[in-house]
Amino acid sequence: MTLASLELDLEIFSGPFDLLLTLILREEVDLLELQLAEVVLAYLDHLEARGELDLETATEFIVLIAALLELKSRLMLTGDDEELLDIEPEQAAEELLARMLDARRYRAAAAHLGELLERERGVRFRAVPLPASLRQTIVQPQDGSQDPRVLGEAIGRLLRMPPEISLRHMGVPRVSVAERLTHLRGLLRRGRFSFDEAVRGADRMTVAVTLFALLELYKRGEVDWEQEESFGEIAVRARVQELPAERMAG
Amino acid sequence: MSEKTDADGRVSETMDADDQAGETAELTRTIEALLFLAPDPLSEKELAEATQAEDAEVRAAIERLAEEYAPGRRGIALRELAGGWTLASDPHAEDAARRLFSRQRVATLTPAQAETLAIVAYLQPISRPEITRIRGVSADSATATLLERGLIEESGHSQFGAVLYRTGVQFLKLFGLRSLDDLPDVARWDPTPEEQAELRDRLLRAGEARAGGGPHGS
Amino acid sequence: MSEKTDADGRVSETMDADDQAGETAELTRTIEALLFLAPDPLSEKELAEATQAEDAEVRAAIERLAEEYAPGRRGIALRELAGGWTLASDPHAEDAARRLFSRQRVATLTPAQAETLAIVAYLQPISRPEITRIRGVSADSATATLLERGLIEESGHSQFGAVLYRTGVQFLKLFGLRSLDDLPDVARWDPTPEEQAELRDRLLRAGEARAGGGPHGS
Repeated sequence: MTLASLELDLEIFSGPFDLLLTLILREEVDLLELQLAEVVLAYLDHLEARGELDLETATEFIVLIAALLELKSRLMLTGDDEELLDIEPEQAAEELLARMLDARRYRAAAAHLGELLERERGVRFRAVPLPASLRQTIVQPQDGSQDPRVLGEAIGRLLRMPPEISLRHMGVPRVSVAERLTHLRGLLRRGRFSFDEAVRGADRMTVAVTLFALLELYKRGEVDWEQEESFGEIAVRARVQELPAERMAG
Repeated sequence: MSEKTDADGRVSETMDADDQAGETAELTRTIEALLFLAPDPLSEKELAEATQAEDAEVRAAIERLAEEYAPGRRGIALRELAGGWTLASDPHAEDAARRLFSRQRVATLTPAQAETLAIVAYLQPISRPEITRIRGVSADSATATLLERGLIEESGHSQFGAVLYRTGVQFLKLFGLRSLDDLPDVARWDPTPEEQAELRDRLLRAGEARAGGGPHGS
Repeated sequence: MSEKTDADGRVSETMDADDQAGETAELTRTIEALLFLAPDPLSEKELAEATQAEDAEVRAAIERLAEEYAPGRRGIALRELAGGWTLASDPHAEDAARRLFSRQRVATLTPAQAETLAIVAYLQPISRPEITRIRGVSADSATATLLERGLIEESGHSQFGAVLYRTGVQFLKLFGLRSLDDLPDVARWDPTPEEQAELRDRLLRAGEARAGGGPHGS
């Protein structure tokens, strides 16, 4: 099966995954209203039901869901937050705090408006047109009194694009699990290597997919790894097939 | 109404009279509010139904209201008209009302109207849904006003059945143009003149990007 | 004002006082009529222009009107709203009004609409994408409903071309506000500095855990 035909039954959408993507890109489904966790759960259910993992599909899914998550978070952030993903935890915490306070402030203000409206309940205003004798007479302006430049200016204003959200770094998966498997097996021929070596200079996506490939090798019984301390180096070595598997915590 | 057993009975009588007066006052206020709000005269029957009072009570309340609104006392008059009762402004305020409301006003274009008119002028014929997509917000009331003033007019239907608009006879006159060819070149105000796509496509794209903040052309 | 020459002058003084009282009564009636006719609140300046009276005279007349319309006396109330004066029905007539007009005065706001309205009220002028960012979810349908109900209105464009929104007279009228200054400072709903510090700490710890928990222990 391909990822495209993954059937989804979500709160705001029901149908195949590729249709959902199309609708999101055509803005007919609002990404902000879509619970991405629901999509991930649907995919996990699907994996469960099939009992096997198609690596190509898995890679595609990870990339797409990551892209949707990033797009969604960008939609919710201000336009000049391009660098947000790379900011320090302190900055991120400040930023998040500011946003939480904002949201909380206006939720409270909304409750206050509700109270005001309740206080005014039953107050009606008169909405009766003026007697004919008093109605305002509107006079057409003189011929040629309007400047055509007003029209050109309006079009110029309407042509202006909002600041663009760059998606260049997303989209087509540049790295696949299969490719990373080959890479790891190549390194394994040396007997052992460290994970840091395997992902040196790689971007986040490649690191994630490489980890995924490593897990797959572990599942197939081809590798073992050890890590002396938390956040320390992960040493990967080929598993000696004859011996019983040694379980190592990651 | 409360019945109080009393030695001579006078107290309870007084109470009743007070209660009655209080109720009439209450009903009078309610009827005053209804007459204030209603655009047309209200019959005594309508008032009785709305207030769930007896016809006689309604009549008593209206009599009381008529005293409060006795001619010359207030700026609002109570009138019996078309089988019902209505409130109207007193004619003595006519001059002030005319100064306030009837000033002749030269119709100028609001920003929303100017924008809608510009879209029709440059892209005609164009449907209202397209205008809305370009503006990012509804153009219904602007379109209605422009139609009414003869600045735009209907021009057939699109293949999807939407009414199309083009500029109308008043348009060229108002802007002092001999023909549509005299419209100024948009390039002067174009923020990205290097773009090659058609004006319509570019406007639609920009409008959609502005409206939703959704994903757009990377 | 008529000047009467008199032996001791007292008569003409009395006449003047009477004249003055008569004039205030007259002006009060005129202003009452104008408030009755006007669809929206009228400022004291507008009233002074329409009646060709001095500001102080207008204020005196409004004070007199306020006495006549003292709460509980009538079915109509005099209200200071949206930078001016207006007449409104007394809420006690609401049940009868609902029976008569069978239409609710104003439907209540959904939480999304109330939140969107609060953001516009405090941050105006503000664009829809900005509202969406603050709420964290789309505000499109809430904005459309608020526009349709006249609670918010368009107010030009942002530098990126997005339509900006602000609240209008209708908002102040329906929420019983004299001006936007009647809204309390938003900071009043902020958590205490201690609570904020606590929140910041928790966020920071969560952020560090996430950054430190990467696949290769970076």
